[in-house]
Amino acid sequence: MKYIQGNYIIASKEAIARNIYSFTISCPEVADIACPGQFVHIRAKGYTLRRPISICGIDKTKGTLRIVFEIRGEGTEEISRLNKGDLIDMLAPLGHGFTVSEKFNKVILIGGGIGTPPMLPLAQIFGEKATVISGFRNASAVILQDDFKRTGAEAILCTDDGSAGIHGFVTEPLKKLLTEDKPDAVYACGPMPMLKGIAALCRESGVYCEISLEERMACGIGACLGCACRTQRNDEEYFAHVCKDGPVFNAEEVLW
Amino acid sequence: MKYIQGNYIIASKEAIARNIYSFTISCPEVADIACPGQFVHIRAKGYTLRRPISICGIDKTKGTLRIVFEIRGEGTEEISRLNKGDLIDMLAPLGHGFTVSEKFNKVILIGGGIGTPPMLPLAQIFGEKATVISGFRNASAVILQDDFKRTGAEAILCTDDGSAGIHGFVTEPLKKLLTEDKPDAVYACGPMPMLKGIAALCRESGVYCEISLEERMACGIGACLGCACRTQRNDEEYFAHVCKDGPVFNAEEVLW
Amino acid sequence: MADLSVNVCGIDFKNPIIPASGVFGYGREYEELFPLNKLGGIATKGTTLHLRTGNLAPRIAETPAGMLNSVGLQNPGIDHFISTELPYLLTKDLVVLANIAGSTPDECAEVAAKLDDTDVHMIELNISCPNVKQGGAAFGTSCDMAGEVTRKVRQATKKPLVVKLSPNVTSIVDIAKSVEAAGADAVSLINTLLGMRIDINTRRPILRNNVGGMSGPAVFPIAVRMVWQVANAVDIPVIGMGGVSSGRDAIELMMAGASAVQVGAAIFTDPYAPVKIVEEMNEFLDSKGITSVKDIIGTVAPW
Amino acid sequence: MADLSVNVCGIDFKNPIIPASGVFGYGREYEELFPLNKLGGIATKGTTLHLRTGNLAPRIAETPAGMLNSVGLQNPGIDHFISTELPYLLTKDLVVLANIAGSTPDECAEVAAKLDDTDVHMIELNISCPNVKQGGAAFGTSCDMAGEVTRKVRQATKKPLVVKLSPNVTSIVDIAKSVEAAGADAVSLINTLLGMRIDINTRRPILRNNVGGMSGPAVFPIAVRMVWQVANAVDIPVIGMGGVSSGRDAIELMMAGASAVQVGAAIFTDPYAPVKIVEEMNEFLDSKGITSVKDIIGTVAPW
Ligand SMILES: Cc1cc2nc3c(=O)[nH]c(=O)nc-3n(C[C@H](O)[C@H](O)[C@H](O)COP(=O)(O)OP(=O)(O)OC[C@H]3O[C@@H](n4cnc5c(N)ncnc54)[C@H](O)[C@@H]3O)c2cc1C
Ligand SMILES: Cc1cc2nc3c(=O)[nH]c(=O)nc-3n(C[C@H](O)[C@H](O)[C@H](O)COP(=O)(O)OP(=O)(O)OC[C@H]3O[C@@H](n4cnc5c(N)ncnc54)[C@H](O)[C@@H]3O)c2cc1C
Ligand SMILES: Cc1cc2nc3c(=O)[nH]c(=O)nc-3n(C[C@H](O)[C@H](O)[C@H](O)COP(=O)(O)O)c2cc1C
Ligand SMILES: Cc1cc2nc3c(=O)[nH]c(=O)nc-3n(C[C@H](O)[C@H](O)[C@H](O)COP(=O)(O)O)c2cc1C
Ligand code: FES
Ligand code: FES
Repeated sequence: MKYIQGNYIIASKEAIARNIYSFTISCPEVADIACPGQFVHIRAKGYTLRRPISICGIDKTKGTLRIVFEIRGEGTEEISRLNKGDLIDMLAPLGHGFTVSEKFNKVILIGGGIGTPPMLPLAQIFGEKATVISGFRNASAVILQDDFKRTGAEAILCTDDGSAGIHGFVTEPLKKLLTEDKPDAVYACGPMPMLKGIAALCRESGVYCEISLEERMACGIGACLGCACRTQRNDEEYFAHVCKDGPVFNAEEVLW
Repeated sequence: MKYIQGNYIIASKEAIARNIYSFTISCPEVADIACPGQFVHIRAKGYTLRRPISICGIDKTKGTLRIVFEIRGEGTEEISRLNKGDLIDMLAPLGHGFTVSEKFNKVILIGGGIGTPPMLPLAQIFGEKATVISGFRNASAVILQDDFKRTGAEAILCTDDGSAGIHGFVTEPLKKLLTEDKPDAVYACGPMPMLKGIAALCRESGVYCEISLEERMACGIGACLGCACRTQRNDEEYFAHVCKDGPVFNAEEVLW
Repeated sequence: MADLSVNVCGIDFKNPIIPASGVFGYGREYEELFPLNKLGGIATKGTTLHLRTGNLAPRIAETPAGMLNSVGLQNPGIDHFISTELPYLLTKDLVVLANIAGSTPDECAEVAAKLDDTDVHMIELNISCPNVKQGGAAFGTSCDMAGEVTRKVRQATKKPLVVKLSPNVTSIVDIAKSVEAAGADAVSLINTLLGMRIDINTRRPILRNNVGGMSGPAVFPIAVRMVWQVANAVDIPVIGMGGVSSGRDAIELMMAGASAVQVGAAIFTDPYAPVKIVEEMNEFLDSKGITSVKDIIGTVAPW
Repeated sequence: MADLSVNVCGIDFKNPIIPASGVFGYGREYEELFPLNKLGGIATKGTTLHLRTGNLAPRIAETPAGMLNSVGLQNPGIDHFISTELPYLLTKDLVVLANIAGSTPDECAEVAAKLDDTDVHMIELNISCPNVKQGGAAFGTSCDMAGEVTRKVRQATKKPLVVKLSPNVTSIVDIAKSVEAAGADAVSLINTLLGMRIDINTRRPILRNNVGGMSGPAVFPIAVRMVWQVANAVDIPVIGMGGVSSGRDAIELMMAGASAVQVGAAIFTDPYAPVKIVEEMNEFLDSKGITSVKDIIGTVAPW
């Protein structure tokens, strides 16, 4: 494991939906070692705790990372005030990312709402081998669909109210895919009930499933034991930590 | 008494010495009612308490106030980051200013260091009737001398180390003036030892003297009783408040 | 527009927001900015039997997200309050809580007795001022003393009696129970936490009194915890305060168990804070479809 | 370059800055960022006789200029510490304070006895953890219990014994005196203040444990006050902490009476905080021409 703290230049900033921003950050030394599923821990001026945000893009050639985040409270609002050219204070890359195997010939990536961004680096790796199912509240919350399509992956869009794509939850298309054309792995990030549903479906079908979890964090690197997550390994209950052992976990290990 | 809280546009900003800034603020409703010796109470983003800063210029026609302040700590540093066009949050005008009498034909205005700014509005009123004595640590801390000269007042400059103007304290030229050509009033603002010395000299010479005091403040308007100052009125000791009864006091009333 | 009215021991407040004692004087200074009738009530500056000059300056220091004060109960005495300040405030259409203090239980009782003949709505007995040598915190940090002074004041007045508690204690619940048993109609909390700052250049404490009372947003989590603990332990209403600076904070404190909320240091940052807090509370309630603020009191669901 | 070394009950520290227990694990994670030998010492994660899983999540909440935690002493147990973590740390050229805790005085003594056979430099006995049901704060809020647990641990070890005090008490001075009388070689303070936050949308406490310990800049003035009071009341050294986030804060706490300074929550904001604090202290001392940091300890001149 290796991570760095530094102040990096924001190379570009874009508002991609209401209250949702995309930053591209120039940080070659971080981009160099970052993997899909990891996150960055961002300092918001005036706040004691950093904010964890998933990595949504890694460009090792340009030396940039991309993050996409929603304003949820005061800290993300403060971060959203940063502009192109400003410095952003990050501790990164952090955590244990997704397991990417060359043997996987067909994978399903599932993102719910602001859980969608960490799926993009996976889509970039798997390309046509991936089917991306994204779910959002409604059409105005939809993000990243063009980005997913550009990777060559198939992109299935759902909204809770049917205002865009399929009317309903991401678990519906997933059920279909699991029966029709069993994938090698499912990767998911989003709200807990969604992840729980996905984990149950994968377990039933005997498909390997990795999920990315959220928890309130302090240190972000495994020192403070703040971000506990009940898991089991070898039949023993074990309090893992989302920042270090996760955020990505084998769905089978998580005690819900 | 009347004061207003509002967000006002900074019409101009200038660095006039190392760590010393001059702001001109567009606030017609405040300028309209402001008097020399009063102060404004400025909110610094991220800080609980406002910062009191003297009024250094009142332009009722243009509807502007001028303030000149030094970075002394975190709050003034934060305020110094504001730029032309930004909004500044002020509660103003506050306090009891200088007594200006048309009968006064000769007055002496004395400013020590960052106590010099509140003397400028008085110089503007008294013009040629005023002699301004300003004292600074050294040449690089000298401010506002051209402004004073433009008012028609005579400007005497002292520095502690002799690097500009007269070598020595403001009390030396004052002593001379008090004996040579007794003024009707002396007005002063600056560090406590200086004010104490001036008050003693004026008392000896029987010259009316007003001084502007500083104290740590919370409300700025006389409600919290935070900014106490021991004074006596009619031979009775009385805890006055710098923000409401002052900042300008009759030197005879202050119990040092 | 949600119904913001609350009732605390029989007294109706048009809304739950009350400037806290000591930050708002007797209301006159802030009246330059907004009409007092926008507020649910006012807790007046702590008043004693006789005039007090208070502590020497500096009395104010800043702290991270907060401040210290060591005013030391400067006030013109209860007779002046009754003759000059109270009649004026009583014309202003808001609940007047007369905050009182004293060096001995008897002195507190004497002040309360004087108020008993007036039209003041409530008495808030401060047994928790950290800035005076006698009385003050000494009353508020011992169950016996807290009970005794409450009992004496109780006997001196039929007015609704709110006892204001100190957070500088091992168990605020024990103190609350003891003043409840001694006849308090309500408790208010928290007063300030004892703190200190030093000027490292002069090596002098910033406050002339060396130590002072800490308040402001920094103390809010402690206020929430104490309000929650006390509200669950006593049967009388709790008036909450400590670090409230937004409508959301006020809602949080009410969910923790406060029937009304006082606002202190936030007023120094933004003099309109109490008025804005009322508006923000209303917005929150409307956005959630809650018709009366009374419906949120004490509704936190602990794990 | 000022002399930054200090000596606390016979142990030499190359500088006075020590990451506080619980924020720095056993040092490995932060070692990715800087060598541990830049620090004066390390206070290791509170360790108990047996492995503990700690409380359910969420364990962290943010507060104005601070935070709450309710980790609840998750740790791998003292045997793991002694076999795996301690030997590694002892190669790192810094003072190791083993922070220990237990549900009963005997359990604390047993942990201390195990450490007595190791090369650990000091034992920091935590009698003030607000996040566990047994022991913890219950020890630290009663003079008798604090004395008893200190006495038992004292008998179990010859190592320099630092007892860590709770700020959630009416008189921290009384507790400090009682652990001094029971044989503590030093006291460290403050642990966290008990606080609470509520999510007003869900009406649930943010922490799964409902309440948690508050730390960070918000508590700094309380730490300064308590360190000052305790340093003036006991003859043993005081290790200060609570909200320190800059070299100026560390200097202030030392002027108040601390012989060394621990840094907690500030590390979450800036992982380099302890290293920067050492540098800033040196700059301050140099700018004032003070040749040794020892010369500022307890030098505040009260009014
Ligand atoms: C590993 C990980 C990856 C994440 N990736 C993304 C992402 O790519 N895009 C995105 O928009 N959001 C992401 N989140 C959620 C994001 O961290 C929170 O929305 C954010 O911390 C909220 O901060 P705030 O200041 O807006 O809210 P506030 O409520 O003001 O925050 C208060 C405190 O609670 C914490 N907090 C609040 N909500 C959450 C949450 N859901 N998860 C963790 N901590 C929380 C904050 O970090 C802060 O410490 C991620 C969270 C984790 C743990
Ligand atoms: C009536 C009045 C008029 C003033 N006029 C001017 C002026 O025209 N130009 C100028 O540069 N300065 C002026 N000052 C001083 C100015 O208020 C302080 O320098 C400023 O408050 C320091 O804030 P800070 O954040 O830089 O320092 P910090 O030390 O970080 O401030 C901490 C706290 O202490 C208070 N404080 C610190 N020093 C002083 C002080 N000397 N007086 C009052 N409060 C203080 C701050 O307001 C704040 O509450 C005036 C003060 C008063 C009372
Ligand atoms: C300047 C100042 C003066 C105060 N004076 C009194 C007082 O006279 N009587 C009293 O009961 N509380 C007094 N308090 C305490 C407040 O009423 C309140 O309990 C405390 O400040 C916590 O609320 P806050 O964090 O909103 O400020 C005073 C507080 C401040 C800041
Ligand atoms: C996440 C976290 C975990 C902590 N765990 C412990 C612990 O195990 N043992 C202990 O004595 N103190 C523990 N503390 C308290 C700190 O050591 C310190 O006393 C307190 O945080 C005050 O310092 P600060 O304001 O610099 O954080 C913990 C604090 C935090 C924030
Ligand atoms: S946030 Fe500190 S261990 Fe995960
Ligand atoms: S600052 Fe409140 S009375 Fe002067």
